[in-house]
Amino acid sequence: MLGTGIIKGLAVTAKNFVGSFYDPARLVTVEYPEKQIPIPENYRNFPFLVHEGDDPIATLRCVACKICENECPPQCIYIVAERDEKGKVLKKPKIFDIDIAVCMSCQICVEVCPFDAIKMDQHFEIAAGNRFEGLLLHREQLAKPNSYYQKIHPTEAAEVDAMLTAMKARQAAEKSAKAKPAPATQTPPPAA
Amino acid sequence: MNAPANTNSLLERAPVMIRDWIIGFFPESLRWPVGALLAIAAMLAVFGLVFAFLTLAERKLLGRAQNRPGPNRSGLPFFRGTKLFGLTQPFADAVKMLTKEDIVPRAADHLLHFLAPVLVVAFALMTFAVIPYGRQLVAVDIDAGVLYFFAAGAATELAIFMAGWASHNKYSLIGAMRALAQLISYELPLLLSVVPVVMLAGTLSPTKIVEAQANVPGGLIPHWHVFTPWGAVGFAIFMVAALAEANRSPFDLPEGESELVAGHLTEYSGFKYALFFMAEYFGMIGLTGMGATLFLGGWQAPCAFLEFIPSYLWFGVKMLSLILFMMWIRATLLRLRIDQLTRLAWKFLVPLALINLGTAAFWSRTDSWSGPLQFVRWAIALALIVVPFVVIGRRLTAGLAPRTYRYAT
Amino acid sequence: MNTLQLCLLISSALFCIGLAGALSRTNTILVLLGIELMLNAANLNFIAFWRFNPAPLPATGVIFVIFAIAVAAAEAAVGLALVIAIYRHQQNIRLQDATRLKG
Amino acid sequence: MTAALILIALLILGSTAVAMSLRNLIHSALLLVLSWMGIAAFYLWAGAEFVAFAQVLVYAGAVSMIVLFAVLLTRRSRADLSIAPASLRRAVAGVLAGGATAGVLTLAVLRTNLQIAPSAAPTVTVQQLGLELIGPQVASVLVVGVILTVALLGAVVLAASDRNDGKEDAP
Amino acid sequence: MTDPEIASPSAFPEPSVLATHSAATVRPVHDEFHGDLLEVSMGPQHPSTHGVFRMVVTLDGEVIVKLKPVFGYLHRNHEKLGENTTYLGSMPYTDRLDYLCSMTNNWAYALAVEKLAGQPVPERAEYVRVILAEMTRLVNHMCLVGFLFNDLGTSFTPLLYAFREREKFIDLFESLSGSRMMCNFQRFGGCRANPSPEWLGAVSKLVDGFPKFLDEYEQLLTGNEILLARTQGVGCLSPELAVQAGITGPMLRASGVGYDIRKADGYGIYPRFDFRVPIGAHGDTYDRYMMRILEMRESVKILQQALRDIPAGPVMDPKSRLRNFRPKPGEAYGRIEGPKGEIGFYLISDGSPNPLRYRVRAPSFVNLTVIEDMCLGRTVADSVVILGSVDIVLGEVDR
Repeated sequence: MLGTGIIKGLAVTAKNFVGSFYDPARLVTVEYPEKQIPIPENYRNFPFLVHEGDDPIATLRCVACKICENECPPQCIYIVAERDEKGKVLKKPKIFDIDIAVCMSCQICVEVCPFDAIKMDQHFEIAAGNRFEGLLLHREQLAKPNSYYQKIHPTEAAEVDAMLTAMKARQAAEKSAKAKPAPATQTPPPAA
Repeated sequence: MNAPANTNSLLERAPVMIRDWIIGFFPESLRWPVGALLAIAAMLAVFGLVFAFLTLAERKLLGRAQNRPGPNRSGLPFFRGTKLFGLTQPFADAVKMLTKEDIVPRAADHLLHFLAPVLVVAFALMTFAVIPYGRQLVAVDIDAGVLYFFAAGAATELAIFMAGWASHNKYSLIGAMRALAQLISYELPLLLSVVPVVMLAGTLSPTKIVEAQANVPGGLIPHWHVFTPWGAVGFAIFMVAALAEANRSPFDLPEGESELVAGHLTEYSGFKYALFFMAEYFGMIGLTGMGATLFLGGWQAPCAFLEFIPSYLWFGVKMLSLILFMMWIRATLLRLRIDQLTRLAWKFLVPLALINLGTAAFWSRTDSWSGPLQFVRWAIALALIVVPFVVIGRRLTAGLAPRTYRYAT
Repeated sequence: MNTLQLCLLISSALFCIGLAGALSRTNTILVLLGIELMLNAANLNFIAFWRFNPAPLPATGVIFVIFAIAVAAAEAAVGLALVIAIYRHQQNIRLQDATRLKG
Repeated sequence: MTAALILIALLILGSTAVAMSLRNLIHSALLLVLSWMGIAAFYLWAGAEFVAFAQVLVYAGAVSMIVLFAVLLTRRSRADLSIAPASLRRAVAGVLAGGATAGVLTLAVLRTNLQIAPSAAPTVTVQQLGLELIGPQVASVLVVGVILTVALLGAVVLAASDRNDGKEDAP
Repeated sequence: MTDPEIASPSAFPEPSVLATHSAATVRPVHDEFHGDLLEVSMGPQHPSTHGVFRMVVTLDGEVIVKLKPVFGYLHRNHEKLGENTTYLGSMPYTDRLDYLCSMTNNWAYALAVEKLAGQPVPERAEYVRVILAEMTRLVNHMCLVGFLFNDLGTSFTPLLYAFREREKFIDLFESLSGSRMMCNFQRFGGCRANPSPEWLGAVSKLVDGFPKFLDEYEQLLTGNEILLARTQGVGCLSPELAVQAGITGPMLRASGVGYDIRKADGYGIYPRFDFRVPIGAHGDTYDRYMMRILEMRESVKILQQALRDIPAGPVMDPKSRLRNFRPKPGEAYGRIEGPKGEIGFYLISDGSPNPLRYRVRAPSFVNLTVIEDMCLGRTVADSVVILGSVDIVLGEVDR
């Protein structure tokens, strides 16, 4: 009969209206700045650089190999390696800029990095007043300690740390096994 | 009217007493205009506030029906962090609307573009004059009040047309054309649904119609028109037509957002837009107020022992519940198409209203039937309602049905 | 000059404006509106005479006007339908172009 | 009392005269609505409130809508709406005819000795009207009903768009 | 069944209005504000063109006599970008084609590259892909149905109910892939992350509760008389035209052609699952709406089977490589049944790290081509609804 469909629909909205007062499954919204939905561990938004020690710039894991710069699809990474006085390339970045206005959070830089030096951050309240300088992050802003990484991605960080310590132990073992003859040749770490 | 003793309680008389007190300060010759101005001022203040909080109520209700809290963040100026459940939202909206830039398209008809929002509010406000809000609260008690109401209501569409035409925008123009078609279609069922009430009450005066619905001493069911078979149908038709007259969902075609951007409102911004918005709510208030007056007993309390509550509160409760029902409908239903809208009016509501006229005639002729004949009376009246509803409804929805589907496996 | 005469003058003025409009304009819609105005002027007379009748009859004038309004509404509806028919036929609504009864 | 009448008269005559001389059809139509409202005000002034509301309902509510619809449906471009009199001769002739009629009518009105009643308007309630319509005037009510129905049907038949018709007539 | 079965043409009455509005009777358009025909440019800024799409409609009253779709406002050079980045670098860009269903886009692209490179995929990864694809189908269809109702004039209520449920799926995408919509999850030879048992359990719980939500959702409006009046018989698409125009997906099936790539190609591990493909009989908007609803119910079945049968193991082929990925010269076309239709990627490799030719067959774009045929003779209000029922995402149309 005409009207039954309409009445059924009205019943559903009434049910939802009442339900939104007591049923958390129905009232799912959260008032954002006061409350926040917990961020899942895998959440990613923009990359940051992991450093090991107290001095953020000196202890960066990054060796300025430029793999991420090459692989980055939107090409938002810009790296210049440090050089010593003689012009020899050092294994650390002098400039490491990420334009997060361009970055599309694809995580490819993280996946291709052989040194586990770049990881995805979870800090998303990064609105800036200036879209050029404000969103162009330099290595000072990008550098974050390993403890921070362990905090935001605990599972992943544990795996990475285990792998890195294993690798270091292996390197040390190889070094001692090879004995003194030649100064230790840098063994390239295995690809991730 | 059989007035029980407690009808003249202090609260009941309060508005009139305040008016008389203020008028008392003026010389005799000025009392009439001052009284009229007071009535106008009171109405503007009360309905202005009602409008403000209805917008909030609508947003809250829609929000809750859509599983979200609705506006709840606006607090007080200078008190950061106060929230007050968003109760100050209407005032924040008002400030926003007043300070927004008023944009008039260069090609627009400037005079009409300006006049349209003014007129639409004016006509909507004019309808308030004849609605009896309480036992003694009616601004103008005229003999042909119901007719006046519909005359003033009909004129609002003219203003909507002006808005659509003056904007020099194709969406606006289509919206205006739709508004006209909608008005012409729905004026008829609206009036026809009222005719039985006028017929049986024997008057066009809203106050007298309310008095005709006064409680019968000892009666259990309120003696309202809606509790008679013809009254129920008339009320249903009235509400559907009122939705169309007020341009509310599912009949919001003139401003049909998904098709016409905003219809006749497309080129309006700032305060002019706010005036249109206000007129829409005033239209709702007026139509539901008239609906309550005609069918729900106006300011009458449902039973005698509840009459200690002032009559204007009863009226407010009835009107608000009708408005909330309109909002509930808006939260649920989707929009009709223009041809379906007119078809619904001409092929469904008008025939039903005409048949309802016959039902009302039958009901009034058989007023003396009692005892077992009372059941016969109800049975015949219900048959007169249900059979046409089913038959015409089936014709209206011919060919429309949920379908079953086959599967390729 | 008494009030009744004033009313009659108003109505005759309205009638003549309507007449002048109907005669001078070529737009069919305006011509129709002029005729509507003349009808309205007649209604004004009815009400004026009813109002100032020395021996008032209860409702004659009013009833006459009600009928006149009903007929005027019918006239407007048919007239404007004719306008649309003319437009459909000759793609404009100039009165002097509507010279043929058929075709 | 008379002052109110003069105001109403100014409203009616002014809006009508301007409406009839305007070039923009939409403005004309809207001004005529104003004039009709003025006529309703006149009815109110004369104490015939039922007629006044009926006037507003029928003219401002219905006739104006039909007029506006007709205007919108019968134009090709926005420029079509500015309509000038066909020729100066025609305009002058029309105004002359109107003026002459006005003169004759004015003379007639002023020369006639019209008796008027005391100032109070005759009271007529809606109920009286209804009884009158159903009683003595029932035949006329029926006739008007038939006229309205026929007019409605006629209007529908006239205005109903026949698509095939359009195809045959297409040049 | 692998062959498209075409229903008898007699079941599809030609809309009579369409006949009367054939080109012969269309009157000429005079000027910008002509009396007879009104030309309205709906879009690119319009509430219901689903993005920056524009329809130039010519109206006779409210009836459409001509409709010209105009698009390209969101063109981002996707295909040329694909030819200038590495194979892997294109993967995040495919997220942004149809931004509601990045998982299926990823899969289609990964499938094409895997075909090109002969890369095998582990069993568990196939299951994960099916689970994610069907979840994406649910997400997409919920969005579509919600937006369709909005186009029909509801005040956001059905849309927000749909979004409430969709949000739960998107949260799961986020906890697996790190992003709610731009998942960038598939890799050549598997998936990026191995879903934990807890994650699979959460999916399972959500999927089991989904039919209940669908029931309530259908109760809200499916039987509504206004919906029936607004959608039944509106925007009919005949199966002949649908096949000729290359329409795919639910839109094609609504027209009565039972063609589904999951059945026709049997890509991935779809042949292992027991599911049915619903077929419409009228090809109108209501059928297109119901196709989505019924497909959601079938997707739930697939999901339940996949979640029951998923084996343990790695999700990435150990021999696959991320860097220096150079497939041998050749060409490949990978296609899957996306929620909107056949989403396909055509690649030509010349042995370099970048594809020589990269081409997307976007279902939204192809399905949009018949919009004028469906809208002619209908009203403006219908055109909006028909457009909504086609289910387009402008990111994919304009690429």
